[in-house]
Amino acid sequence: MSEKNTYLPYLMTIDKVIKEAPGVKTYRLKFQDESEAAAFDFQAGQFGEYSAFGEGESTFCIASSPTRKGYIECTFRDTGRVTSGMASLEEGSTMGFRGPYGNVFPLDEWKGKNLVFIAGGIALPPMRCVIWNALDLRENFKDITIIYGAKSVNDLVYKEELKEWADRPDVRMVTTVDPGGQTADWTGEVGFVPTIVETVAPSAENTIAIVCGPPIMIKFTFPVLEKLGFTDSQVYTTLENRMKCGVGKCGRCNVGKLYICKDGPVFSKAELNFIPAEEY
Amino acid sequence: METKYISQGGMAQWFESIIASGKRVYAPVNSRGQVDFKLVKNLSEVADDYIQTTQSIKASVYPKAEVLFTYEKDHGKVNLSDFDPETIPETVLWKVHPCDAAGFKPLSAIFNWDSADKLHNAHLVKTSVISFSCAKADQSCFCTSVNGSPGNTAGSDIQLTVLPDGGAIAEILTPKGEALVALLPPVFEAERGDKKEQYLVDLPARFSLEEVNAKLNKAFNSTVWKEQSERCIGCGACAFVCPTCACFDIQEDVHGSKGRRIRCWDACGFALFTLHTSGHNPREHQSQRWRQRILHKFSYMPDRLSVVGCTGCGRCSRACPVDMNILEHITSIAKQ
Amino acid sequence: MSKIGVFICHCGENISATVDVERVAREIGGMEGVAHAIDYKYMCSDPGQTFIKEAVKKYGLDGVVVGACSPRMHEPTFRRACAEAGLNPYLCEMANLREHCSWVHEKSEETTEKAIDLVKMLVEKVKKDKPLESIKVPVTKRALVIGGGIAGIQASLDIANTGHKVILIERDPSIGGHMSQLSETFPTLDCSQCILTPRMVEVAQHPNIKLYTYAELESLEGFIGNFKARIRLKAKSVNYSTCTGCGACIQKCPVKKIPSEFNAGLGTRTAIYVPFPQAVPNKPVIDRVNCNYYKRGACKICEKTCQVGSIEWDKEDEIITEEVGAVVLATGFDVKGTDFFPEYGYGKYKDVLTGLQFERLASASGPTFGEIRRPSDGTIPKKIVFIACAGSRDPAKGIPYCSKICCMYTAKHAMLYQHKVHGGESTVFYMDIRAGGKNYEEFVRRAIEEDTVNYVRGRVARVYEKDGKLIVKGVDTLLGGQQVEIEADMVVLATAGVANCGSEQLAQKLHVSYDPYHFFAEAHPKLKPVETNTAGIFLAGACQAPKDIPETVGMASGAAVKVAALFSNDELVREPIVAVVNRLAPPLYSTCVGCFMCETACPYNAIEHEEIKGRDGSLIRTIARVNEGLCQGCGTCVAFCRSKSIDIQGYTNEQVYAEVMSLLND
Amino acid sequence: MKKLRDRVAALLDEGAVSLVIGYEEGTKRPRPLFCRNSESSGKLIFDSRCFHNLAVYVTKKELVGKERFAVTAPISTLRSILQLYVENQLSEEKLLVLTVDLNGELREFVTFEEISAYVAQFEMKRGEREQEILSKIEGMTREERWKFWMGEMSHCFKCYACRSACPLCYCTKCVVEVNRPQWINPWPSPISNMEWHVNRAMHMVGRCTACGACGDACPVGIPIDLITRKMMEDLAPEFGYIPGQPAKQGNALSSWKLDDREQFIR
Amino acid sequence: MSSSTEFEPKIIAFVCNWCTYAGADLTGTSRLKYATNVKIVRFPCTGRIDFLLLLKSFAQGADGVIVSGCHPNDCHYTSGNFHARRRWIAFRTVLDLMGVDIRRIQYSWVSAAEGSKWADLVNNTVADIRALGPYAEYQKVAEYLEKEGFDEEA
Repeated sequence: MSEKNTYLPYLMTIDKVIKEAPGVKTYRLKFQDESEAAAFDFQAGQFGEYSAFGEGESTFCIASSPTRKGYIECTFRDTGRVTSGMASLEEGSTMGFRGPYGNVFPLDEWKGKNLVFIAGGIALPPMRCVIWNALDLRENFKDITIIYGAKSVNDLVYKEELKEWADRPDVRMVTTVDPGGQTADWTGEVGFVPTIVETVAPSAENTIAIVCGPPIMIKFTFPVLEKLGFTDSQVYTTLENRMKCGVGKCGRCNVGKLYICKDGPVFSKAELNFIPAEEY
Repeated sequence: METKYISQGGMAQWFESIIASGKRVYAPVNSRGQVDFKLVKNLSEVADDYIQTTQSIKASVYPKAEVLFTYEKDHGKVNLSDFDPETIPETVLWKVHPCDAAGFKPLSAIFNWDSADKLHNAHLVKTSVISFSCAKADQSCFCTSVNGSPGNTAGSDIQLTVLPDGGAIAEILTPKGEALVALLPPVFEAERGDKKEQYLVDLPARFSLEEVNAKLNKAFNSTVWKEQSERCIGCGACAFVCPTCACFDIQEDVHGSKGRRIRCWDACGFALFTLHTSGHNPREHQSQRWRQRILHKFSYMPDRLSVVGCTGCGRCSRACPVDMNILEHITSIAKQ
Repeated sequence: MSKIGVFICHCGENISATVDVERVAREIGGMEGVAHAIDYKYMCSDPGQTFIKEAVKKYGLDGVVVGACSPRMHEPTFRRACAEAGLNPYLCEMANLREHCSWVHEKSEETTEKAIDLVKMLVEKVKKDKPLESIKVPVTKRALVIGGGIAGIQASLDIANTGHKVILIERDPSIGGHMSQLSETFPTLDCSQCILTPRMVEVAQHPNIKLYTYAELESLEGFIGNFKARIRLKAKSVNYSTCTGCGACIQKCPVKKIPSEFNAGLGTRTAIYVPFPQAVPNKPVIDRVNCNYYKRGACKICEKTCQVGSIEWDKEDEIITEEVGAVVLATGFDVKGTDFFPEYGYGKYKDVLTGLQFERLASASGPTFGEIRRPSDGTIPKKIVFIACAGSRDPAKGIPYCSKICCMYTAKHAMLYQHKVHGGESTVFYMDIRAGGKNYEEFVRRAIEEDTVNYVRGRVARVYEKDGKLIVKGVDTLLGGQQVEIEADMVVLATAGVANCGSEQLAQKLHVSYDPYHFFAEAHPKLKPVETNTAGIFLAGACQAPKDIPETVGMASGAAVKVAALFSNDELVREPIVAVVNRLAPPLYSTCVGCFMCETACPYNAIEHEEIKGRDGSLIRTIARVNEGLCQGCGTCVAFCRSKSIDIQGYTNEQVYAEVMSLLND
Repeated sequence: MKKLRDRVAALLDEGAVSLVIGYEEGTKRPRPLFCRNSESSGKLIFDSRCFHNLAVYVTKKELVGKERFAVTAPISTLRSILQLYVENQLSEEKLLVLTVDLNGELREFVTFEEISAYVAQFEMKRGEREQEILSKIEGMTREERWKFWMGEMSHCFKCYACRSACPLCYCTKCVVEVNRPQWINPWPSPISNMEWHVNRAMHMVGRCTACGACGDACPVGIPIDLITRKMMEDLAPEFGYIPGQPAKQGNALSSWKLDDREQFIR
Repeated sequence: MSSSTEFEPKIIAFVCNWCTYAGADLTGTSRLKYATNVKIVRFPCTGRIDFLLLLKSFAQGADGVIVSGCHPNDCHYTSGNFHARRRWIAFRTVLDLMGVDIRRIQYSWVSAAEGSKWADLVNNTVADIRALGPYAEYQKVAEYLEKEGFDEEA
């Protein structure tokens, strides 16, 4: 029996703070212990439990790519006790991290395929990890399309990276904001994500679609993809449920028999068909 | 495994020697009109005439609140101190019912699913269970329906079956049991050929687990959950008295720069248990939460952990303020 | 909040003499979240403030704590400095190191440690501070003045003269109030109507004043700057736009024996009437209770008399709505009648009068044209007794307070009597003579010394009639309680001034509070005498407590200035220290469960009901909402809310909790 | 009983109500029953053993739905219903209240006033159990009370059965679930347990109708109902209200008197 | 327990901004001296003071508490102190029932003009709490966490 205490976090130093949008920040975290850093590994799609000491833990996916070694990043919105405690930290402060937990995007299986990333609002972070992962291994994939939308221009996260992706010749980048959310100098699309997906109309041929966003966006995007010819096994998403432990014990995150923390958070649409939608 | 006979007097001497060994001994004590496990020093403190303690022995291996680790903040740095298993004292649980002892298995299955739970396991190692088989039962008892029995030895280190002469059949089941016997070997006499079954309460099974499991596999969208849960008021009494319920919360206890992270009991029946920060709640209604409770114990756990999450102790039915009788409800599902 | 700047002030030596300020700055500098901590001789000085401003910019501070004097002293100073440096002013807090520490303790280790604790406490508070914006409320620059007595007249004129519109409503057919009933005024003895009438006319003619007589407030909704007043215009039965005020109808009206209100019952009037000759407007109304037509369905003599056809029999009460930004309450007072005094004959004796009735007798426009004559037989009284404190200062009568004006008007009455009735004998029974006021004491002395009014200190136990005389039995306490008995021809009671009838109902309509005697309550007995605790509603005159004319006029002008000040801005800017009911995304909306117990606890009626409706318009829930215009920020609701759904900005639960915890941890 | 069952059956058949909350025989004693059709009305019972305060269900929207419903209410339930009216949690159009009076007659109430008038006939008295424990507590010194309650509080494991059983604990987010700040630690410990119960008692001032549901629900047998009952007994005369017969607006803590006691204030 | 002469109680004062806070300011302006044990937390009104804060103070190690505001009828907000007074009556009742030592909560009215009353109040309260000693009875229980799982015998 291992002597490791599952609940004991790694100590991390906040190495970099990026203000993404009102109330949204990205922290780059580095391990304080070299040996822990060396032993640490994760894959795209996984999540962890982040500690703000004095406030508690909160669950976020790892927003950085596993191809970028030596640090992890998380993006969060200041909404509750823990995230507000996190938000008040500065570069150099200590945080805790437990993980990585959960399953992964099967990037290996996707080799040689086209990838379409569809994300909305604050759900870009889980996507960002796999996008960078795919871009860093660009030769493994064919066409890469990114469709990202937010309520307003102000709410778009990773603004620098959105620009970077848009500037890449090997990426088709589409950004959109909800009607009314545009500014005078906005050059992207205006419209809800599902509508834009329909307009962009990525081919389903040899393609994997990865969809992350608020439930309402997912609900309307799935039929669009179906119409475009995507089968259920070509569509992936990540689910979020409230979690405390992250390791299948605390009893919160299960959807039917499946535990999002262990069987997820990545699910193909085909897998979703077997779990009750009302529980996520 | 070895079976011995211990006389009434021998039992008393042995009990004294366990106390003298310095181990903490918890046993059912009758106080304030309730029988519950308490730290005892004398056999005379131990309750006699009762069916079941209000609470299970779960807390011995899964405390209501336990420090996972402590930390101290110091100018932006944080120093952690891990939980130390050595701080847990040797504990003997005396006069445990078989249905309680049987609860350790599902509990450990939950805690050690894939990753080992250091704290729970540390408690398990330090805890020895001396169970007493059941000569009595009440209408809430149904261990025989969930793979148990009044003489079930699962989870016990020693099981005693009390005989009419006040002595008992002693089944020494594990090395931990043997170590307890070793505290006073002479009182364990050769067995006298008493038939254990003869002294156990007769409790016919009320439903078949397989049948229930089969029904539940198709029952997620059934109306039964709404019907059964209408009177449920959403408290955590059932979960907290249950020997296998393991849902927990992780919380922070802060005093200035010092803090500790605490794991404490929680219950899937609470309305806000699964509430997202966004306000969305996947198990918004009591019926969904009742379904979770039943499916978790009788469907998900058997499927995923190969163990039933119920030992038939009947505590939840006794504790429920509005008579949510689990036996009645499960039986009705089985019969549907 | 975690780049906090801490600035410790020496306050010359006021703080540094007993507190080791350098140590405070040093230790606080080591606190988590503190980016910068310094001490300086005078933080409030220009260089001191510059330190703060520069640090805000240099370190990108997101919170500032100044350890200096009391925040009641310099909080605005430092908040302004922060604002100038680009930091939200509400992210600046002060630790009170002077009044609460250095000045009250000796120089010692403990004193410095306490100073450190106090600063720590505020650092923890600042960490939980949220940037706040001042609350801006639009202002409707039109005032409603309720009551057309001297208070209402003065307030209306003063407001109107600042260029703002005023709506003046008066319950009676004419403005003028009690002052128009008075004969002469103390201490100058100038004619009351002579000084009042021009003012009344000015009101009627002022372009900024809209006058509604015979009108009452029906309801008032809204809040400061934004009230909606519904006003009931009682049917006058006379069309004022055509009526010429010729008075012919009044001459012909057959119902002539109605006791005149204006003459305090001593004279009579007709059913169609103008209350007094100088009334404004000087046009009649029909008193429907007494009019033959309304009583029996026949008469209509006035209609026949009227040349211009102004009589409107079927006219009904009209309700109009006016939007106003402020309200001045000037509804005045009333006096107890003689019937309130069983010991003085229950009002049965015709020659026992109230002071107000005596005013009418003494008035040249009164029923006796200014001659003092007995109502019973018209004779001139040779002996007259004035009884001061009739009802006032008498807890047994439920009026423990002093009515304030009676001492003076009683002296005036006695003086007037002596002037008018040569050789007459006047006696005043009094408890104390309260003549505080410019030239007041001199006035009373004049009555006693020059006009030989007999002042007897003592109470009158009984007045009864015997052989056409009124026997007044009292004691003279200055003569050791000796019995005094006077056979008087007339007795005048200085009856207590009381709240006007209907004031309680009016207060409830306006949500202003009132005292146990139904006088309206001022917001603060010392510092806010003309404000009520409902923002935007002000008080003028005797509706707040009995008072004399100069005091009333002064208060009315004071209220007018408050209104003018309110109207001097297009928007009302208020400190954002108000309560807020939390709002969450659907499906939660709020943790408020809508029990509205807070509504019953709020002293300002600031809690409103907000209906949460679904897309289909169906009601989902009703929850509480705080009207920022009305909320004054006391926080009673916050402590009262069971689910902690209300919080108060500037003193949030998180802030005060953090403060308390910081004092106790480690 | 027959009258009640017939009336309920009729109400449901006519569609006058869509649900009747009542009692049926349970495994140990009567338990709540939800009649949604006339057939189930045959299970209805109503007698002195019917202890549960059914008012706890009338604020549960998912249960009672949008249509009119009825509840068979013993006196304790009636009192709670009155209080819920005062707190804007019920509307007279939606709720029909049935009870069986001392003469065995079926009574129906629609308005607050009707219930109020009926309830006024009943006195609120300590039962035997309450008398026994309270007089024991009243006889204790302060130190003994502290020891007694800390002993009791050490048994509390925060299952919140007390809260769930109380008809007046209808907040969707209870103060113990508020974590900014974390007023009361969510794990069971004697002090945080006491904080919870003191908090509950304070929230019940002027509201508690001493139905005893909280104490009855407590699985570990803490006499918590006596905290609020004792508060009610002590404070009602002082604050000038009649327990169980609320005024239509406000409560004891949302109002005050000029001459409230203040000898304790220095 | 240290002897009572050495014991320095920790006392927190919850005061309203308009009367007692200002009164304490006057104490300072008048240079009246008082004990350093009391630290003031400012509230807009006594009506704002949550009873839970008082309770939390004891759990976190306070030995005594002062709650002070405007005299009746002097409240800046008209009736906040009346609401507070009722709340305190109820709070004292439940605390006394629970066996909490209510002598450790000193309620007071101190107006903005009563600088010397504030000094006296602080000094008297400190003396009273010092005489009562540390609130160990409460603090001991407050430190207790359900470490062992089962209820220990009292």
